[in-house]
Amino acid sequence: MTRIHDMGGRFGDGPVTPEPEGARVFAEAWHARALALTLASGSLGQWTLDRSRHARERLAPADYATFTYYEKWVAALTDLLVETETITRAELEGGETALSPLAGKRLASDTVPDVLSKGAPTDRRGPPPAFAVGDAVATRRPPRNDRITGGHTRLPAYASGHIGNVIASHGSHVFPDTNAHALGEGPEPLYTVAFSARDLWGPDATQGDEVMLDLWQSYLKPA
Amino acid sequence: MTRIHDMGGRFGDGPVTPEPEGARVFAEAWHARALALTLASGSLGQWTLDRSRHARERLAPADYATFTYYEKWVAALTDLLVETETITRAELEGGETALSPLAGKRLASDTVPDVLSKGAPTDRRGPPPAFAVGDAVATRRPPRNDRITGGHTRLPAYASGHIGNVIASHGSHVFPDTNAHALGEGPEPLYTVAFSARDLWGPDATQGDEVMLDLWQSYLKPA
Amino acid sequence: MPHDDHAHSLLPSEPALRVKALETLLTRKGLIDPAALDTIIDTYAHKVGPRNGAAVVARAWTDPAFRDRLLSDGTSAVAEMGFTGRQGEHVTAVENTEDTHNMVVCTLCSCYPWSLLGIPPGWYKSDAYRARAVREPRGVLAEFGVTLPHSTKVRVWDSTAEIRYLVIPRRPNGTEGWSPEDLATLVTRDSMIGCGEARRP
Amino acid sequence: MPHDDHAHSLLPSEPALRVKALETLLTRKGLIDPAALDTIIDTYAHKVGPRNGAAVVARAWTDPAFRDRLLSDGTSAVAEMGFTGRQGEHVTAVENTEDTHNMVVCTLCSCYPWSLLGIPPGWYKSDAYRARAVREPRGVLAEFGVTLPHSTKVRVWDSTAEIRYLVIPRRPNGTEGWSPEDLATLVTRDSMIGCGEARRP
Repeated sequence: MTRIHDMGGRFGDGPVTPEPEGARVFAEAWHARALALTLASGSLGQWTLDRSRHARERLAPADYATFTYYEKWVAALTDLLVETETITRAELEGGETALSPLAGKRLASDTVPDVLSKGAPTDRRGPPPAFAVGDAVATRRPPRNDRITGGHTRLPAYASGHIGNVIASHGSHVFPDTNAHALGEGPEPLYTVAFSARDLWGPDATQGDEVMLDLWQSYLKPA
Repeated sequence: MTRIHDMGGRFGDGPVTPEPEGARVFAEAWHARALALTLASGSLGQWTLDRSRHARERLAPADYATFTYYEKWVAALTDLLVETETITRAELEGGETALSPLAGKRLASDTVPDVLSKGAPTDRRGPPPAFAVGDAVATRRPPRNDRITGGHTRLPAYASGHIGNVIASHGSHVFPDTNAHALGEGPEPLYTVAFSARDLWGPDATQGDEVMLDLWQSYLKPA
Repeated sequence: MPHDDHAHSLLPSEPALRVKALETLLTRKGLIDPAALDTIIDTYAHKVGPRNGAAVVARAWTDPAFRDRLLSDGTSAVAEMGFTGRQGEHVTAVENTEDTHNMVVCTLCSCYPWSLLGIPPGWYKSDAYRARAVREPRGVLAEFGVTLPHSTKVRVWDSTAEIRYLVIPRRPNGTEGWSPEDLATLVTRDSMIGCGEARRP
Repeated sequence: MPHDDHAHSLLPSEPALRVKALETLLTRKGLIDPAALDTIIDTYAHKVGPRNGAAVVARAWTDPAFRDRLLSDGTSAVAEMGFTGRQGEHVTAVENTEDTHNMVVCTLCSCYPWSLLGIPPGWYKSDAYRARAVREPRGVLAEFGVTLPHSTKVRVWDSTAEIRYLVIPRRPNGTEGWSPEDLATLVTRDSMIGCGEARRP
C-alpha cells in the first residue's frame, strides 16, 4: 500500500450498508457546513484539488481509520489552512485575529451557482499519447510518486505491477503527482486501462470480470 | 494489502520513538497479565499460534489501527475463546459459569518454566525443496491464502510479485496458511529470500541494500 | 423511535463544534461568507442530485441519437441537458446490458459524479465499499439485493482520475411508450452507481 | 515527575479492567491458574531478557569456534548456552561488519527472539517501526542516532516465519582482552535488533 487510504481489495471490513434512496443528503447539519466550508475555502486558490486529496491521505493512519468522512475533510482543511498560512495556529487556539489579505478572494454568495456549474476541468494540451487503444500496458511497481517520496499518486497498490489493456485515451490531463506538490500541472496523457479481475485477485474472482482504472502515462510502460 | 496489519512500507506513520535500555518490560501491570493470560490460554490447545495471529489480523481495521498492542492481544484472545466455545458470550457478559471440561488441561504453575523453555518448534518432515540456495524466485501476486479467501498468509503485500534470490533453505516448516484454519500443518519447504531494496521501493532505496523474508515454497515460483 | 426521542443528544457533537469554530474564525478573517456556504448547501441539498442523472438515463432510453452521443462523448451530451460543473467536468457513461454490468467506486477517496448524482451516499464513502467493490463486486451487489448470472460480466470502474462515471441501468420491461419524465421516476441513484437496478413499473 | 505524582490516574484503565474480568472468568472456569500467570510474568520480567542475547554476542566476540557454530547453526549454538524455548525455537544469527549492517523487524506482527531478548520494546511493536523499517531503514536508524556510510550495505530481516534473528553487533574498539562478562555489559538490546551499536568502553 502507499498509505492508509489506499484500501482497494483490503479484507476485514464489514458489509456495505445500503441507504434508502430518499435519505437526507446530509445526515447532520455540520456535515453540510463541513462540505461547504471546504469548497468555499478551496476557492481562495491557496491549494489544488490534488493537494487537498493528499491532505486527507496524510492524516495519521489511526485518525484516517476512525474519523468519520467529514471529520477527515475538516481535519485536512485545517491542516491546509495552517500550512498555507491562511490562518495561524494561534488563531485556531482562540488568539486574536485580523482581516486576511486574501479577503478579497472570498467566495461571494451570488457567484456560487456560477462557480459550481463551471467546475474545474482538468484536460490540458499535453504531449502526444504513447499508447493507443488496444495496447497492453504494465503498471508501475511499486506504486509511488516518483518526484516526491511518499507523495500523492493515483495508482492504487492493488493495480500496481499488473498488465492491462488500454480501452480509452482521454488526451492529457493535469498530473496529480506534480499538481499536489506545487510542481505544476505537468499534463500527461490519461488512459482508461482494463484489468482482468482474475489477474488482480486470483481465482476467487469470476472469469471475465474486469476492473477499469484511469491512469496517467508515467504510471505505465509497454507490456 | 491483504489486511490492515500488512503495513510494511506504508507512509504516514510518525517517527520511531526509542526507549531506554532499562525501561520496564511491562509498562503497565495489565500488559503483563494480558501477555500471561494469552500464553496460558494458548496452552489449552484449542488453537494454533497461526490462528491466534490471524485472530489479531481479523480485528476491525479501525480497532487494529487504534488499539494498543496488548488490547489487540486481549481482543483477539476473547474472540478465540468464544469461537472455540471455550467460554460463552453469556459468561463474558457476567452470566453464570461452571467448571470447564478443559480444566484438566490448565497450565500448572510448576510446569511453566518447562513449557516456556521447550517452546514449540515448527520444523517438520516434508517434501523435498524445489529451490536451492542461489535460485531466483518470484513471489505470488496477489498475496493471498489460496485455500481460504481472506485467510492468513505470511507473504507481505510489499514483497508480492517481486523477484529475489534464495539465500537459505530451512527444510520444511508448518505452513501458516493451512495451520491457521484447521487445515493441518501441511509442512512445506521454507526459504530465506533476499530482495533488492531498490526493486521493492524504487530509487529512494540505497543501491545494494536488501530486504530478506522467510517464505514458504507455495508463495514462490521459479523466476 | 418514539416521536419525543432524539436520535442524538441535543448537545452539539464535538466535530460539529469544531466545524462551527472554524467557520467563525474564517468568517472573522473575511475568508468565508456564511451566506455562500448556505448557497452551496442549498445547491446540493435541493438542486443538484440524482434527478439530474435520472433525466439523462431516461432520455438515453428514449432517444437513440442522444444515447449514442452520451456513450461517445458523455461530457457534451450531459451538458446539452444543462448538467455541468464541479465533480462532473469529464463524464463517461457506461451502459448495462444482459452481457455486462457496470459498477462505480473510488477506492482512493470518494470521487463521484456530483453534477449528475449530487453528494454520494454514506455507503459509497465507506471503507467497506471502497475496499470490497473492486475485489468482490458480486458479493457487494448481493448486499444490495442484486444477483447477477455468471454469464453477465462485471466491470468495476475505479475513479482514479477526474473522469466521472454514470451507469445507464437496463430499461425495465413493460415501459414501452413511457415518457422520459415517467421513466425517470424508475431510475434510482443506486442504479446509476451500478449497485442496483432500475425500479420495475 | 515529582515522586508524589502518578503517571496515570489510580483508577484502573478500561483495558486493565477488561483483562482482570477475563482472568477472573477463566480462573472460575478452571482454565487458568493465576499462579501460572505470575510465573510467566516473572520469567519475562526478570529471567529471560536481553542479558541472554548479550552473553551470546560476547561469547561470539571472544570464542571464534563458537562464533562459527553460531553463524552456521544459531539454534544449536544458543542452546549450548541454555537459551531455548518459546519464540526462540529457530535462531539465525547475522553478523554486522564494516560492509554490512543487519536490522530486524516483523512487519506483519511483532515476531522477536524472546528466548534471547525477552519481550520486545514498545517501539519494535509500533506501527511506525513495522511500516518504515523495511522501506527506509537508514531513516529509522537515524532516529536511533545511528548513521551508516553509504558503503555499508543494510540488510533488513523481516521475520515472516518462525526463524528468529539475532544481530551480532560489531565489537567496539578498545576492548581487546576483555572477558565475555565485561563485554556483555556493552551489548545493548537495540544493538541486537540492529537499531543501535554496542556501547563504547
